[in-house]
Amino acid sequence: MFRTFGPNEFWYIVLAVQWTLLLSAVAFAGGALGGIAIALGRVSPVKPLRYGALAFIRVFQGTPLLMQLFLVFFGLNIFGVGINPWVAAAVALTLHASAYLGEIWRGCIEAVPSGQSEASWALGLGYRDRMTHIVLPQAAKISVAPTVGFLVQLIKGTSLASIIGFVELTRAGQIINNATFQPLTVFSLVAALYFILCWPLSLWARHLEGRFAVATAR
Amino acid sequence: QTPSEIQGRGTVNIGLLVDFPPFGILDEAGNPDGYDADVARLLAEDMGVELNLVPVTGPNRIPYLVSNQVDILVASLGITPERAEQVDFSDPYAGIEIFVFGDADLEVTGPEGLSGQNIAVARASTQDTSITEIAPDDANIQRFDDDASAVQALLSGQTPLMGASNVVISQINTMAPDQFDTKFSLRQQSQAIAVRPGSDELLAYINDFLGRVKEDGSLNALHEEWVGGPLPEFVISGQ
Amino acid sequence: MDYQFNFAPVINNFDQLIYGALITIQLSFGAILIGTLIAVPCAAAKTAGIRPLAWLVNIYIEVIRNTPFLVQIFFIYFSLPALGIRFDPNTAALVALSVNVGAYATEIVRAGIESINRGQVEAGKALGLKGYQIFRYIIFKPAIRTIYPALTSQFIYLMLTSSVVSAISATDLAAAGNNIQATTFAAFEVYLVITVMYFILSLGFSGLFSAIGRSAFRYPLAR
Amino acid sequence: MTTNAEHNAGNAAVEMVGVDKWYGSFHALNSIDLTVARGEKIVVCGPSGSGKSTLIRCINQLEIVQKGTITVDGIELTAGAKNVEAVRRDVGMVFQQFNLFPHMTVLENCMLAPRKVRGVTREDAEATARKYLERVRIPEQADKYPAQLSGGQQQRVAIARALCMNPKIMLFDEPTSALDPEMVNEVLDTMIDLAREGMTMLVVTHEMGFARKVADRVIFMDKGEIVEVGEPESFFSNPQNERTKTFLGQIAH
Amino acid sequence: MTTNAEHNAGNAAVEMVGVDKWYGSFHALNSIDLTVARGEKIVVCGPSGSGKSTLIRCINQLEIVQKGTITVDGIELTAGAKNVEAVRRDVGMVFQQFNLFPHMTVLENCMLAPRKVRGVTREDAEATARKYLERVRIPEQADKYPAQLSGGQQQRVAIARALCMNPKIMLFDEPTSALDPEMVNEVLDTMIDLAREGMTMLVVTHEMGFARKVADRVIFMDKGEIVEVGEPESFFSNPQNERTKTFLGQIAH
Ligand SMILES: Nc1ncnc2c1ncn2[C@@H]1O[C@H](COP(=O)(O)OP(=O)(O)OP(=O)(O)O)[C@@H](O)[C@H]1O
Ligand SMILES: Nc1ncnc2c1ncn2[C@@H]1O[C@H](COP(=O)(O)OP(=O)(O)OP(=O)(O)O)[C@@H](O)[C@H]1O
Ligand SMILES: [Mg+2]
Ligand SMILES: [Mg+2]
Repeated sequence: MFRTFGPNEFWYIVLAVQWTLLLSAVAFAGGALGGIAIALGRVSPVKPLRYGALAFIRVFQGTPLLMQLFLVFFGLNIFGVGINPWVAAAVALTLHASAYLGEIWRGCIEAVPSGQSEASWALGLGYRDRMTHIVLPQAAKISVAPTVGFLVQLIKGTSLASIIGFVELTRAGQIINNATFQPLTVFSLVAALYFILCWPLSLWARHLEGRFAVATAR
Repeated sequence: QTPSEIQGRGTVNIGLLVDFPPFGILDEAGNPDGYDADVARLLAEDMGVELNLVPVTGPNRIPYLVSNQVDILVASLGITPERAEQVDFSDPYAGIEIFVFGDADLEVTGPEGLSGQNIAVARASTQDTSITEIAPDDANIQRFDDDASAVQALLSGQTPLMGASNVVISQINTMAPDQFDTKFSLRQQSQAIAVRPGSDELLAYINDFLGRVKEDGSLNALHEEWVGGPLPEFVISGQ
Repeated sequence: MDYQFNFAPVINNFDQLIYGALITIQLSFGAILIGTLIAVPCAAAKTAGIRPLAWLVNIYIEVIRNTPFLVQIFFIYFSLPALGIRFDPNTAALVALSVNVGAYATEIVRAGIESINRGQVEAGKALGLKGYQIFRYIIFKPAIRTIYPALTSQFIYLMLTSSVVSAISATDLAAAGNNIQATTFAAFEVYLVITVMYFILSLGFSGLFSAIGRSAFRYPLAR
Repeated sequence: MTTNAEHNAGNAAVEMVGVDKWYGSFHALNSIDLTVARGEKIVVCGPSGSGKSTLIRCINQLEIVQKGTITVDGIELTAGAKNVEAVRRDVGMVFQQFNLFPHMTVLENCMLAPRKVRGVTREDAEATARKYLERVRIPEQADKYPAQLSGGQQQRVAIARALCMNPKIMLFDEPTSALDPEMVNEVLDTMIDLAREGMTMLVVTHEMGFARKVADRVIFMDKGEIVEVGEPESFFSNPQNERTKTFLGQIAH
Repeated sequence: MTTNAEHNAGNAAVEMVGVDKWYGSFHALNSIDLTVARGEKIVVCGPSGSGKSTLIRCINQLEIVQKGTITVDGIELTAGAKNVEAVRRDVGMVFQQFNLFPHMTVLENCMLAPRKVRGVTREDAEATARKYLERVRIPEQADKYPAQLSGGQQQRVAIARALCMNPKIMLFDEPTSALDPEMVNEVLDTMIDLAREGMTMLVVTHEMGFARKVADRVIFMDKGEIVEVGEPESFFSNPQNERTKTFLGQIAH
């Protein structure tokens, strides 16, 4: 049953990147929707919304992603959805991403000068118009760099889905390692693949940050 | 759950491990394979339904079953009283004997020899429970998420000993001949197919199926193919 | 929802959870300490622009920050023995956590150093202080103060990350939970309690850090 | 020229009665009474922190007062949120920092509120916007972004943007003090034009030349109170209050 | 009073010969020759960007020059790192932005360098620090933190801190220009005291009153060059150079 590490094993690991990417994409899409809701809640004039959003952030930033994965994984069962690593990983990562993106985007919304909101009020614009036409477009610009930065964290976070049995990059590495017993090769390859995914994003985020700093310095 | 229900649906969902060679593995194309997979195929064929193999892991296989994600587990599940409270077991379809296994130059002949040693086991496996029972207080049992990690710990020299089945042992011996040897036997473990509690009709069907395939030698053929030997006597006679 | 909650297994094994939590605390504080000891000189080397050193520090930071912790810890525990480097699980966990937090903290501390007004350095030079004295007596404390919030949230994040080390059989809080879960099958209940325990730990950490911050940085800031 | 006594509430553009405003424990406005007639131009001056901005920001409820009543164009402001929106539609405001929307062109800046608040069609909004950009003498800048304009041009866009809502009253909070000296006059000229056309205006400014030229009344504030009110002639040449005298002495240099 | 010609290198506190300094391609100091006698007080003035700060920062090597020699108290600066440290110990500097260490009390600010650089004991360092805090007339502030002091008090601490190293020469770079007007005099008075005691001083300042009172010579710089040097009397009343004239005209308002 033992195999040596050959091209098949190599490609098995490399192709698992697609699952890491897919999971990251799903989590990011879900996190973006959740994050915008959380961010708007945090800056909402309605007190219960503010506190609700704050509590959400506190809980999800105050507990390990791994535990969130386990809880969702085994908790889905209780709500009769059944245990499915795909659903569990997607839900847990979405909640996780919502909390972090929500907090990041709240900062960006608050970074839009208050004069912009005042001008909108003075023109008689309501909450919706002020947010959609004035505040959010400007916050979006500021948010690109930290959002890309968070994407790196999210991609790395998907590795934890391996612990609940989801076969993505890390899990693929484990499976091959269990069959070949060449951990140095296997985990070097896995680490290298993550690095190839994440590093360009990190560089891009830093580049955007620098450009933004220049733009605001003027 | 009854056989007719499953037959009405036309598909049976069977959970199995994919990281437990040679019982459950992934073939080169990444599909489940191994002894368990072949037994599952045999069973599905017998029932006349489509087979849907669902990969599960050691820690989550029982939750999978009880939460209706799979109908049947053919997942190298060893029969234990604790598990019997959660699931209903069929007659044995496979069996392993588990040993303390490790570095050839280490002299260990019984539980007292574990004193002061690191022993790798898969968390909550039969090895884990039996070693935990017999090991002296100062033995250090290191629990990993799966068997493979424990083997890895032994091979990488992180622990000198591990709890392992005869199957795993024979594989390690082909990998690294003469480096390790068997220290002492812990217990014989029969593995059974599991269904949700109360699925008596289904269980009866499976037992009948097992009786037939044991009788006609097809189960033994699979065992020869995958594990490299005939079905152990305690499996054939075990009820 | 016909699920019967059963917290008895958790309550019966609570001593294991407490023991695991203590290991988590030890691992976290150990890693914070070692990570800081890594970060400060690395950040100093980077800001001082000492060429080959700054390069090495950069490689270290980029590799750690762009690979998952889980892969790092597998690498350290399973792969390093092939090179003759061998740690027991808890030590491996400590090493991995320290190396990990060291990389993040380096970037944070560097930002702190760079935030210090050049005038402070010049005043130190003008008084005849040497390079390392300027760093030690003039830059260090104000730099740490500016980045203290970022640094401490990184530390809390580290504590939460440490839940992954059970994968190499370290005996932290998550491992204690996994063990109880694996024998009692009360998975949801076990993880719920553990999650609450982690939450309490993170509240405790943040309370502790802000108390330390208050007593360490008593000097007033310019208006 | 009119004096305070002549204004009655009926045709008043703004009426403030017994208005008090606190920020926490800080008393920012202290029992303010003020009536502004339709078409009247008022200049507000006073030392920094005296409450000038607070005063005019209360008129369109950018600040909420704790005591007293404010009536704008016959609508009682303190009576509810509906009224606040109604009033904001009718009161234009120009800020010291312009507060143009940087991600929209000049034209889009001017068209946004009419379309979203008044529901005007795109064509009508554009026609109105172009008309007012003409009026502030920068029709050719319509498709530029704010960052591409000089400070004086930006402030004129801000004025045009407010005018596009057809306001009955215009508020100006130090509209020229963030401008380089050479641009101050182009903005003041625009405001003078506006005053000539009969717009009701409240202007916080220290441009005394402007005050002399267009103000019906000059209001001097200090420590949250209206200390002195007068017609510009007498206000500048013969201030009554000690604080006014010191202040005028300082800014006259 | 002395003139430039009378100073010879032997007893000079500072001697700069043919000093040139570039920032990249920007020529910040252009063949500067300057000799400062022991005990002499020099005031440096000139328009912004003319190189005043650069000039005095070269004296304690906060800026490194590309050409020429600088000798301070007989020590040739450009000859090596050891010399730089020796010189910095003997040259005190006071910055426009004070640059006090915010995390140390006033006393600790004053004690740091004597203890770490000169190896003085804690007790001696404290005694010296208290002596100089007395001298700059803020002994009672010893245990406060910089952020708790007014600008004038902070600058006096900065002077005391420099004095605690017993420097032979004091450099001041616009020591009063970051201060509120009411605090300027308290700092100037401290500097006048110091001048009376015979300290060698180079002061970049536009406080012409101070220059008249204490300067032996006033140096006017423009575009990196020393354009005019003179005794204060003649320098102010009868400047020779055109640029000096314009400049004095501007700051005299
Ligand atoms: N949001 C706020 N919170 C607390 N205090 C405030 C707030 N806004 C203004 N103040 C205080 O209220 C007082 C009046 O402020 P206001 O802005 O009306 O003064 P001003 O006359 O416009 O001064 P300036 O000429 O500087 O613009 C000031 O002392 C200010 O500090
Ligand atoms: N680090 C630097 N890099 C590049 N150019 C510099 C640097 N420091 C100073 N300069 C330039 O050198 C010239 C002289 O600077 P310096 O600070 O000596 O002028 P200054 O006379 O002190 O002016 P100010 O009155 O504004 O302080 C200026 O034009 C400045 O822009
Ligand atoms: Mg104001
Ligand atoms: Mg200067």
